[in-house]
Amino acid sequence: MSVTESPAVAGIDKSKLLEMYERMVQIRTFEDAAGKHFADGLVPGFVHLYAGEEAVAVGVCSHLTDRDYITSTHRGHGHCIAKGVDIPGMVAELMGKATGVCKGKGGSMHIADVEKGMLGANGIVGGGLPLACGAALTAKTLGTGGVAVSFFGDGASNQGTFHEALNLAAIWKLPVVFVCENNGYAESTPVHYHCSATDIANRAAAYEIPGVVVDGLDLFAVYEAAGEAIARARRGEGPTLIEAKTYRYYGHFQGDTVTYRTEEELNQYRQRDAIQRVRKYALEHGLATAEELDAIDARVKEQVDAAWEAAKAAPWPDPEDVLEDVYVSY
Amino acid sequence: MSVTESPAVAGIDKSKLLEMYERMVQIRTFEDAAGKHFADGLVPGFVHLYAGEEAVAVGVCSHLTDRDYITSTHRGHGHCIAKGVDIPGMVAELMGKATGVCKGKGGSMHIADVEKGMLGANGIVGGGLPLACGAALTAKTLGTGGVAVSFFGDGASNQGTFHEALNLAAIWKLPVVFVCENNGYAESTPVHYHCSATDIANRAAAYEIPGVVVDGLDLFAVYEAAGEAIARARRGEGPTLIEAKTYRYYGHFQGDTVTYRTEEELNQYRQRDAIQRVRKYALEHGLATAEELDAIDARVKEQVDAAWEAAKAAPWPDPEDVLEDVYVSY
Amino acid sequence: MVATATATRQMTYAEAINEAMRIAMRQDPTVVLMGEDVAGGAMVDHLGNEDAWGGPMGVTKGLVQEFGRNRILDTPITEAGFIGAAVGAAATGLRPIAELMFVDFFGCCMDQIFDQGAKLRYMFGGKAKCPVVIRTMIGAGVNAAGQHSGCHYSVFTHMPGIKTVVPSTPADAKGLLLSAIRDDDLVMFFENKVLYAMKGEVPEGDEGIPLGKADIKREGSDVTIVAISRMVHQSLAAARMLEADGIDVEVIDPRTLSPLDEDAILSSVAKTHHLVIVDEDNPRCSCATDIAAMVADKGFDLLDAPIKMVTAPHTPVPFSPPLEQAYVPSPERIAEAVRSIL
Amino acid sequence: MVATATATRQMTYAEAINEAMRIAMRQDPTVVLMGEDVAGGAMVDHLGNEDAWGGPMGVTKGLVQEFGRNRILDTPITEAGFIGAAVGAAATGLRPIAELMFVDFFGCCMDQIFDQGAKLRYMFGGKAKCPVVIRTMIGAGVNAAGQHSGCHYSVFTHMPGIKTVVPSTPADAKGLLLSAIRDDDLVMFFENKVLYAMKGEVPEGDEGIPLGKADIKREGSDVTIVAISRMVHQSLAAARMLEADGIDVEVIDPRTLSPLDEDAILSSVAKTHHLVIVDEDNPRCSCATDIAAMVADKGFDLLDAPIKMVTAPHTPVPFSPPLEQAYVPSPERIAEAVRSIL
Ligand SMILES: Cc1ncc(C[n+]2csc(CCOP(=O)(O)OP(=O)(O)O)c2C)c(N)n1
Ligand SMILES: Cc1ncc(C[n+]2csc(CCOP(=O)(O)OP(=O)(O)O)c2C)c(N)n1
Ligand SMILES: [Mg+2]
Ligand SMILES: [Mg+2]
Repeated sequence: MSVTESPAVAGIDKSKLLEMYERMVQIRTFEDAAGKHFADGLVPGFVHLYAGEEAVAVGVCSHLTDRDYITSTHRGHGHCIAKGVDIPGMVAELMGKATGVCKGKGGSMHIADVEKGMLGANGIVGGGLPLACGAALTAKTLGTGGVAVSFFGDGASNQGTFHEALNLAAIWKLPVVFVCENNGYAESTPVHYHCSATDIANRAAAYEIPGVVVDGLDLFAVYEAAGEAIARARRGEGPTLIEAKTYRYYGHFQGDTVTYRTEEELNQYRQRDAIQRVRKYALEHGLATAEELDAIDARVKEQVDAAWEAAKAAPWPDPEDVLEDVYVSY
Repeated sequence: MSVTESPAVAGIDKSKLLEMYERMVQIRTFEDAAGKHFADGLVPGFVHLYAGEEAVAVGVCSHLTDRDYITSTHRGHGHCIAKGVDIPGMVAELMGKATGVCKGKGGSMHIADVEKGMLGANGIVGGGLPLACGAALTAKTLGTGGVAVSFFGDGASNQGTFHEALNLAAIWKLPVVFVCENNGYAESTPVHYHCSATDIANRAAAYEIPGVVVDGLDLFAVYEAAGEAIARARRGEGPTLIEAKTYRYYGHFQGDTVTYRTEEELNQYRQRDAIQRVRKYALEHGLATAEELDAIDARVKEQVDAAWEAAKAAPWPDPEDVLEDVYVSY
Repeated sequence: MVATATATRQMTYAEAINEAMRIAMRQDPTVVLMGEDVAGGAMVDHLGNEDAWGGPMGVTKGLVQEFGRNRILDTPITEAGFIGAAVGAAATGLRPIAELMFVDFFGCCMDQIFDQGAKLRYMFGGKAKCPVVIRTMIGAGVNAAGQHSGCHYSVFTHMPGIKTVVPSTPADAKGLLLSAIRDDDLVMFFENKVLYAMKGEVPEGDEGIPLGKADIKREGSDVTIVAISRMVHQSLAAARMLEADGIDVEVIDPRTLSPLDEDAILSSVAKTHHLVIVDEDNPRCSCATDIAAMVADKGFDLLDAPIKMVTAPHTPVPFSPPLEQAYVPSPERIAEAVRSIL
Repeated sequence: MVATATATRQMTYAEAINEAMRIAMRQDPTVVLMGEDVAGGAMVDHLGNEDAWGGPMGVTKGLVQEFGRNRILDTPITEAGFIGAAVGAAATGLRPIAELMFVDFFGCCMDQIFDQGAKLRYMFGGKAKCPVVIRTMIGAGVNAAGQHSGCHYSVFTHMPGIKTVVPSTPADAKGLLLSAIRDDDLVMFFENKVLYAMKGEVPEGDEGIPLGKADIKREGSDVTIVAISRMVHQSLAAARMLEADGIDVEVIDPRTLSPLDEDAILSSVAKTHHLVIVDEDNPRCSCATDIAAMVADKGFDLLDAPIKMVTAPHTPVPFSPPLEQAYVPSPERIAEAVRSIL
């Protein structure tokens, strides 16, 4: 579904649209700031930025509430924001401050907030898919009505856990949705080399579950496909595999020289920028004025800047805290 | 392809047919004897019998020579015999004698003979598939012209290694053939419960490689499908997934009470016994007389009985041998 | 440990484990059991829920009849998948018991155990928990050969975030499993397959045995033997042999390896001044070396002699009966080690 | 170890590793390298073979240009798949080097390492071999957090059939890797990511350093420190601090943990009568406890004081800089441990 053709999208009214727009802008702004502050030396460790892929996290998570769970990846900031994790707490976590959502113990690759249904970014490629089956099993067993969504990359689709989780979810009819974010690369390795499936969504057939390819740069397309899959899961009809074709603007991690792809390729994707498309759609359909949208951009910018200032001023964890939080009791 | 309709099968002349028949009878006779001697207490440990599935191992391995490799499973005796592993050495191995092919160190679940291209029965379900990719990589890298075949069960088709091996073989176009022996059960769990794919062969599509279902009780059907897949692999066109629908006559392991399936089901399969079908075919097509076939049966019986007698008389390993063979040097 | 006022009955180690699960599942509806064939055949039409396998060793037999298919979950052969699912379920409100059929299969699912389940609480800054029990079979002795006979609790004891439990008697199996299921952390529960048929007095009721408390299986004054799992029985046999020589052996069963009851071990060594550790696991970086090193640090001045370790050799487990017998520490080898330091 | 008559040049630890692979691959056409991004972008059209990544840390950079895509094999993210393939290839005639990017990922492929590769020779009665090298990154120090900072060589040292190598200098890295590649057994080669940029004199030529031979990194008479990988440098720093107090420290680098050069350690303790072990791995069932236990058994009479172990705590690796600093053994903590037993 391309933006200009797309008719009013079912279930998205003005306030929903602006809310989703704001989430996308939050992610972009958060990631641009993280990239900048990484370069400044404020963010230690490995950082993988999600800029460019915002439509996927937001299109999916806009269907979820706190009783629903997600699992995420090393490239997890976008999922966190889309699932409602506190932005100042995330920034502090990136810096390793005591005020971080994980008290500085996790960092970029392990941001989590179980209360919000966010089961963690994950440093293990493919690590999250079985966990999502478990969260879905809880929902099913306790009858909470919740669902679980597992985000993972094209690279992760070759891990054994992909296969095991999809089969398990299929035979147990678990309320889970698997969302493959195919951004064309696993580190420096292109998907056409590492993956034997032209469309990863086709792998759904191996489990006799629905598989759907969507344009991951089109918020509405993602929103619709995810809506259907999540509704199906809530109805007890089992899992769906969604492949969202998307792109990352930054390198694999901060510090990557990105020699493996061309500027032209990047620019082609920037032309189709997901946020700009939502903006254009909102304007064209009279759902918002440029002023309204600019005000959101400005508010988000302020929010993110303030989060950085607060995090800079926040205390470091006490070195002795290294020994805490391993066990509930020991 | 059903036996009575089947025309003369390409490439199978009388001597080939009798050779294959003999192999199948060897496997059946070996397994019946192993079951009996397990009950007698001569065989310690876990024993999983292959009786009923003979057409698969023989139909596939009849295309292979010593430069070709196979990987096998916990239910490995049939694969060993089909690949030419020494029967007296196998019997001695089952008993744990020093004269066993693995000097008594491996037992039923680890019979191997790398010289014969037999890379081992395997106690880990799904453990063999990556190994077969490696053997195929050797063949490809060194240009030996060899292929690798990996046998595994319906239960194994849900392991992550299945997925990883098939993807890897597909993208590297490895000369490997994956043969799924779908005997309807993984231990006590039926395939329709544990596996989300109605036909496991359909999973080939996820890797964009050919997937073929064959009647695993029909030697000629297996022989033909395997021949094509192996030829394709030798031509450098990459892997194939074959699913052979078959059945095991004994329980999962010796000692299994087999409550999870009915006598009727077993009897239905016995009606379609693979060896009897070959026998019938040979007689109907005038490729052998009953006397010739009976002579083979008798010769094999003698061979297996002699192997047991020899193994009973053979020495135990020296207890100090426990420390040997861990490393080449240490 | 002798149960105080509680009534007891004879039952096997396997039955005691079954009973502990039954009690825990009756008391807490969030406890579920999953694993390969844990019901077993329960999904076969002609059986319905009746007469299911209950696992290849029958340890979970009967549970599906009582608790139904929604709580006794047969899984495909997909260790990373279902152990990971158990971890994810534990983080979101269930208390799963997951059965890893043989510990030797840990290589198929270790990431979900040590990298996901065990680290989740720490990486999330203490704001999550993972109350999952992974039951698994260990031990040589039934000629199950190289991939079905290992111990390897050392690998899990090494890993932060995991608790490791190694019951040696039916009563310990029941009490420790009850505590493990009620515990809020990830617990690996190691069942020795050779002990399944062993009978012993098991208390009625639902009392747990606390994790982290060793048990003196035999009191003695000349030498301390710390023995793990089945090695408790090999050591008691050695103690009986040594009694004839006038050597009075104390046998300590740590019962849990992480946490380890260091005080119980050090107190015993303070009395006997001699230490032998008996461990069926491979010798390098093992629980034997762990306990030896702990005493060589914290109890050095208590020792009158070198610390001896009696373990399996640095080899995989061989199949053949005479080889496997040579592999497992025997009462004779244990007695010899004791004599060598007295 | 100082190379004797051989010419040397300054190069980094990463360059030394790269050079060892280059030499081995030139000499032996059966040596291949596989792993995620080991070429890296080499299959991208616009690059051809040029300017490929050579892994996220650039350690394998340039190899694809020299050896081509058939010997430098990028893999999908499929650790069980490609490590298993390396094992299968090793059993059938190649000498693969497989790169497991971070050791923390071992949980994704451990079955293929310990249950297939490491046991194959034994289970097959000595009639097979598995000459594979698995190179992997270890170590905290770059805030890579809980799933990218572990050491865990203890887990592999525990396992029969595996050799474990832990070079601490560029020269050792080169010499030990050459020997590892030529070795007929399964070798795990642990590269400390903090050391990649470290420079040192590295001999020209293709001479290997034998596996199983420790190196005395500093001679001394008062106390023996056995230190592993990066901890050699922390210990040398501690030794310099202690020198000011008149304490003369000997630093032994075992260089390989399996096999372990027990004689070198015992000889040193025979001289100093005091032992401290420094290990960045988690403390339980670790190489630290392994070495301590070995000495508490075989060298008990040589000791004048308790054996001290300075290790990481029993926790996952924390992300935040002050926490990670508290996690890794520091020269101060090492010096304190030495003082505590003198
Ligand atoms: C099990 C495992 N293997 C390898 C890595 C190293 N690694 C981190 S991200 C990455 C690429 C992931 O690619 P993809 O799944 O497509 O996600 P993307 O980075 O494109 O979002 C790799 C190889 C890892 N973290 N975990
Ligand atoms: C990794 C692993 N998980 C579980 C087992 C226990 N086990 C042995 S055989 C078996 C069933 C295998 O079923 P299938 O693959 O269909 O082979 P079949 O026995 O039917 O030939 C199981 C669960 C094992 N050996 N390895
Ligand atoms: Mg990607
Ligand atoms: Mg089967």
